[in-house]
Amino acid sequence: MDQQVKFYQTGTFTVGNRLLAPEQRAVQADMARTNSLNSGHRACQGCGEALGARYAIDAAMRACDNQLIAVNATGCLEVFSTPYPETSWQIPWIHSLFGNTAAVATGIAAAMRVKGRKNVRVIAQGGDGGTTDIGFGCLSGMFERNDDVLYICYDNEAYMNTGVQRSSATPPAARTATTMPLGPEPGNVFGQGKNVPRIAMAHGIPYVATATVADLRDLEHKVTKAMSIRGARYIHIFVPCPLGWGAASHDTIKLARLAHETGMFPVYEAEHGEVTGVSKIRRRVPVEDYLKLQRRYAHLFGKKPAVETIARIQAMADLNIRKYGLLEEGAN
Amino acid sequence: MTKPFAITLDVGSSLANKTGSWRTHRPVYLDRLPPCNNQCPAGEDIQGWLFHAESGDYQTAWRHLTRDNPFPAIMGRACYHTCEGACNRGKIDLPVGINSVERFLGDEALKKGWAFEAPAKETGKQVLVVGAGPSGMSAAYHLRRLGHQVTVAEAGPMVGGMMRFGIPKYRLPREVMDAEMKRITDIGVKVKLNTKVDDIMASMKEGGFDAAFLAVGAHIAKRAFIPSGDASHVMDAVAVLRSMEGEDKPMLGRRVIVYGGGNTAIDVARTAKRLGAEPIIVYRRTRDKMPAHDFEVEEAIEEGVMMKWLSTIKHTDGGKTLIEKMELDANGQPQPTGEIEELEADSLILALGQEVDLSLLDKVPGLEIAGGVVRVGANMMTGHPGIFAGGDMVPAERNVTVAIGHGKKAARNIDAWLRGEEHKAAPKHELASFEMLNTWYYTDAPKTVRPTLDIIRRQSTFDEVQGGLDESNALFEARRCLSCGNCFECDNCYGVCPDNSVIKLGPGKRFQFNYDYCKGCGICVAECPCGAIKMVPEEI
Amino acid sequence: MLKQCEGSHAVAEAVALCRPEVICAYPISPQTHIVEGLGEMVKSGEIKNCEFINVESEFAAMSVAIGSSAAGARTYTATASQGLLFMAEAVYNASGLGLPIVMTVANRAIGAPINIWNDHTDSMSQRDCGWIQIFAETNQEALDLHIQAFKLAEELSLPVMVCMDGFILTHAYERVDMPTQAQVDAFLPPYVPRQSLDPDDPVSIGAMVGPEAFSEVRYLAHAKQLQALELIPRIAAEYKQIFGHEAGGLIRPYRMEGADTVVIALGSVLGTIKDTVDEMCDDGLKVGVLGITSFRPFPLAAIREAVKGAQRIVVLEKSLAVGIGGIVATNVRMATDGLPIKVRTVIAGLGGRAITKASLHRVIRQVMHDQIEPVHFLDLDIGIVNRVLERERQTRRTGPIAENILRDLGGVAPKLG
Amino acid sequence: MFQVRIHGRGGQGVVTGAEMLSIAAFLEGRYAQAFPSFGSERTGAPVVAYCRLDDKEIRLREPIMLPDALIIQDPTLLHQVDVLSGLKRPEGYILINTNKTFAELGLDDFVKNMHSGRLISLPATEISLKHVGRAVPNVPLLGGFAAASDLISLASVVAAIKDKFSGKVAEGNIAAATEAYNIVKAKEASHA
Repeated sequence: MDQQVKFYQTGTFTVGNRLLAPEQRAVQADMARTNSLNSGHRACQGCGEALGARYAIDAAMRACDNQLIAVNATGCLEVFSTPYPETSWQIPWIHSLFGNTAAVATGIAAAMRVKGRKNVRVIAQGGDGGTTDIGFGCLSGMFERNDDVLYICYDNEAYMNTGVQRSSATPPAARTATTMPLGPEPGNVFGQGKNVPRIAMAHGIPYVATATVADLRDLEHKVTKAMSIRGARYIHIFVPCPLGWGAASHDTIKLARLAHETGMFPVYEAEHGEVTGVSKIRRRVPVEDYLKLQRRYAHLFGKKPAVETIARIQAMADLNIRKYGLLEEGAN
Repeated sequence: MTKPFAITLDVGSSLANKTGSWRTHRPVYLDRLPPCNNQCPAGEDIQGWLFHAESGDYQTAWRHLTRDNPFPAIMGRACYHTCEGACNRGKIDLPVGINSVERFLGDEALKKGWAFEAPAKETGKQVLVVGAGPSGMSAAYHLRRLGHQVTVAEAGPMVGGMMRFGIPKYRLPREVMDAEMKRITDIGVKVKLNTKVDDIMASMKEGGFDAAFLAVGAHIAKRAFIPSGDASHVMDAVAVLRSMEGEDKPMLGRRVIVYGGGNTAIDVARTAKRLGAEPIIVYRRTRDKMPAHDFEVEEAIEEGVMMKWLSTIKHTDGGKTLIEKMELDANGQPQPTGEIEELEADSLILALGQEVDLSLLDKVPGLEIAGGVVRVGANMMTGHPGIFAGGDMVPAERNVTVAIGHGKKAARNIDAWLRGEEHKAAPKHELASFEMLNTWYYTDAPKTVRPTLDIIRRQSTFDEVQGGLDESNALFEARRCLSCGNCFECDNCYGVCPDNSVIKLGPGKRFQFNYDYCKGCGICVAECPCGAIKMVPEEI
Repeated sequence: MLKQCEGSHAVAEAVALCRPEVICAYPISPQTHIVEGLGEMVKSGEIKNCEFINVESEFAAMSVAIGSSAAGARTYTATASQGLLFMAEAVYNASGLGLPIVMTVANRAIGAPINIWNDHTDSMSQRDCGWIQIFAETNQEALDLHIQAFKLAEELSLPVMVCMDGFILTHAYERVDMPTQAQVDAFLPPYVPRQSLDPDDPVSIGAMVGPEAFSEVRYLAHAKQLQALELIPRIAAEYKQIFGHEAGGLIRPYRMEGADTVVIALGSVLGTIKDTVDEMCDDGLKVGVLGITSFRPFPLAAIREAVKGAQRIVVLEKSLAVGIGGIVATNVRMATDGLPIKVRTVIAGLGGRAITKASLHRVIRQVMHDQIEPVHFLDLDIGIVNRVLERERQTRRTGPIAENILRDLGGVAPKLG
Repeated sequence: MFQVRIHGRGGQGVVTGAEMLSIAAFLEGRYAQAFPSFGSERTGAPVVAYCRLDDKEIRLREPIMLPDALIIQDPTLLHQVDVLSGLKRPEGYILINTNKTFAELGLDDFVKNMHSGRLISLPATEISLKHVGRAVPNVPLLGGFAAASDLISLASVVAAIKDKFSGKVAEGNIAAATEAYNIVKAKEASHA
């Protein structure tokens, strides 16, 4: 059924699908979805992180019958979701510090174990700064001990909460407040940055996956799968930031889609350190289509385009496409 | 649990924070006009009935379709489906096979014997329809469903009008046509065959009709003067095609010249081929100038019909016909070259177009007749109150679909006129152009190719050339529809809103915005696959 | 039950008797033996229903503790010195969230230069972090204070730091009276959290608080510590009832009646001071000792009451507020505000420098004769200091101070006394 | 109060020796306090440990500067560290792990007016190698101290050993302690 519908149906890639059996429909299509991150939060218009968080947590809630506790790193998500005296969370939620999210989650999981509440599951979540930089030590420790925690990184490629400074997830050439488009190599330099999903895989943990807010069904599938596994799990979700990237608020999902379809952000999953599946590119596009929509790359275009830099970025995308086999057989 | 002050908060309390106040633009749901609907001369809601077909609910689809057009089985064969040319899907892979799905629905209805509902209540008004062709019967159908008493006066011995005389069997099997006509008479439309109306005023008076719709077909072949000897064997296309309906088939001989470039010329040539002759079409212009539809020309050539472009007939007699070659001048007009060539031919068939017999209007005052057609107003009414006209009789392209459209439009106006009102057509929605869609969400699925009979069978028999779709590929075809401009409840807006400010109302009820929290980011608009949402500025 | 054992071992056993549910461990001297002991007991099953987690840093240790405590588990960890500083951010967070974590700080100096020996610089650096800080004088008291700490922490929903001198207590073998499980169970009820993370009753913990309420939140933290001033003596009294001996409380006066000079100190050095004071009293001098057990909250009223008859106070402290002098002394001055009492600060025992009776005799007598400056450094080798200062006056590139001093001292052989 | 200072090198069980002494004293109902000269000792580095014995609670926390007894587990330290500093003379005790005499060690000047019965040289390493199989002279020296000082009984030393060790190691150490004890007692008898 699923396959047939996937092949036939108008809007196969949409959130809902009236021709699917209810149990086959997306969590986000459900009228009774939990809205774990509820309305009234202070996220910017078109916030990809707000979207990614609700997608992920709602899916996790369904997967564990709402027996979920979430830990949040300092950052946009924490600040916009809990502006005193209100909170947008509908689940037990705690914010401790910027760099200790994974460890706090470990503690909660341990407490649930001693209290004999094995059905209660723990999710840790943070931005790219809280995950790939300041929280990296605790993250690695949690992985290494294979603690029963699902860690979700919402990657918007810079420190947005503090005003768009570079993080180890900021891509080359991107403008941030600390990588200005000046000098011989404008924007963030090439040859830096940290591939945390791969590092997570190197820990040999049961499950690692990447996803974007542009492919909801894929994202929900991965969260659900992660929730079905015990031990340390990591999902790295690509969430565009209209403010930090200088993009239109309505382009959030489009940008995530383009990041995947250009090859800039490979979407895959891995078990015990080995890649077990990749999301193929449906309509391959050149990186310009992606870069042009973002003012953080504006310096690459303008009067005389930085052809070489764009070519280097294209080369990175092409490498991903080769390395992960992102193209269907016979696709160009 | 007594919670520590400030550090601990009650869940979901941010609902107190109405972020809708941030908004400068608000999203609104709307229905846009799908290009197919916009294109359809019969005014069908194509996207509308495809929506039901997608879920396999064929009867609802058929009922939705027949609100506008009672002849899906005929349309699925005789319509030139310009809707498919307009279809947005054509910009992705291939247009949706609207025509074939329509035919599937039509055939399904005939197979299952689905019938129209009789009118809820009778108005007691009497309407006379002249001509039982597509336009007349369409009008009759709509008028009847509106509760009026309808009488159709048909000069010929059978219903169908030009469809029967103009469209060969191999394109429109007669049993199909008869069945769809019968469905109309079944709901109480009276048809009087062999009843020629010579004086409409008189006929109305004596029948006590409150209004009339005139839909006389163009049965009279145009003649052109061609010098010919006594032994010449010249016929006109309409006569040839009409005689196909009777017992005795026309005597054409082996070599047949067909003179003309319209669909009728093609039809008659292909008919001749099936009668065992070797037809050659002579046309004074080039192929691309031919009025006939290209796919018909293609099929004709496939079947072995020969073509002679840029040629006129100078003289014909006893098996010999003289052809003068033409050439195009600077402004593309064909000019004689004086170069003469001789063709062997047993007969010459003239297919130079047809005219309508307007004699029934002679005594009607206040009409405006020009170029062999009657001028009508936007409401299809002639200069004479209560007398409406459509189809071949009025200035418009002459084809079945246009005629059927006229019937529907006239019926609505007659109904209003009978109530002493003026029919106001609902304002047209803005067009759902391709740019308004987000087609990433649709899977790739090329159009199913309808099985075409192999060439040999086509040449020798009058079996239907175009086959139909079976249930599975009809469903497939229907599901290729992009639902341009009309919500198909894909839940995208409900899912992609970062502020949960879209309320899902449930199956069939679509969605509504919660403007208390909508910040106006516009993601729902950008990610709506079918362009059924737009942003409008907030008034401040 | 009486037994002769190492201080660390005594503390580990006491913690085990408190039925901890989550223990986070990261090695750093001189705290290590405590968590080693606990780890062994968890593995052997001696401690039931407990998660022992080997974390990757002190920062993680306190963070795991925050998580488990927030989820309603009785949580313990231990650290020292650099470790305490490394977890500092989480230390403040734990108290801010009102999580009743109990942590041993095996007091040790802070580098650079790196120094593993005892002083109070580490816990003093966290005096304003919102935790309750209590100091143990002996291994017996260290043991007792841990049992009291869990009760105190859980009644107030505040974390408690039990400070014991590194090596001097942690590594010392001496007699302790180890209570029975029954006694501890009678004293310490199961933990009922004031708030916890629970899907059955979801809350958001740790939300951002703006100017509109932050002062109130901070004041409440202060108010809780003031509540502790009443609770601590109550708990000590209850403890004596069940366990039969004195332990805890706010302050510990010794031979204070009629004393015109009072020596104030925290931790194990009180023993040496008491011996010294006994000898001085035998010589007819009017000297008393006041031990401070509860440094946070600081018992202003109790101290004021205890010293009001004295003429001078010597605050002997094992930490230095660089650029001003004493930390405890500054606090004591607040307690004696307005009283005609001279307060002198004696900085002693930094980085493990032995505090000897001889030196104490000398310095206390000097104080009694007003012969020393307000901030005095016990047994300071002023010659070395002057050499360094002189060297720096002469040349720009003097090289590292610590190494120069060692060179001046001639070798790194262990110095006795 | 009786104060013992033990000198040795990392790995020779200096600290353990002091602890066992304190346990032995505890078992005899006394108060005892054992503690190392705290440091990040490594094998081979000079190490000092202390043990105080008393009949009332011991509050004093200063290092032992005026010991009543010195136990020197490694004679080579005599030339490196000021091991003899502060020893109470003439009444103090010295136990050295050696086959040499005090004279041969060049100590006769230092010990000249001390009680000869309190100057014990003992081949502790040999004894430990013999019974334990490792060069851990701490236990034999403890046995020797028990014999020389009569502050603690051999039985208490044995009990202390059992508190610290078990199985073969315990047995070996008990044998070593006992042999050392007997050697010293024998010497005493010969002097008397």
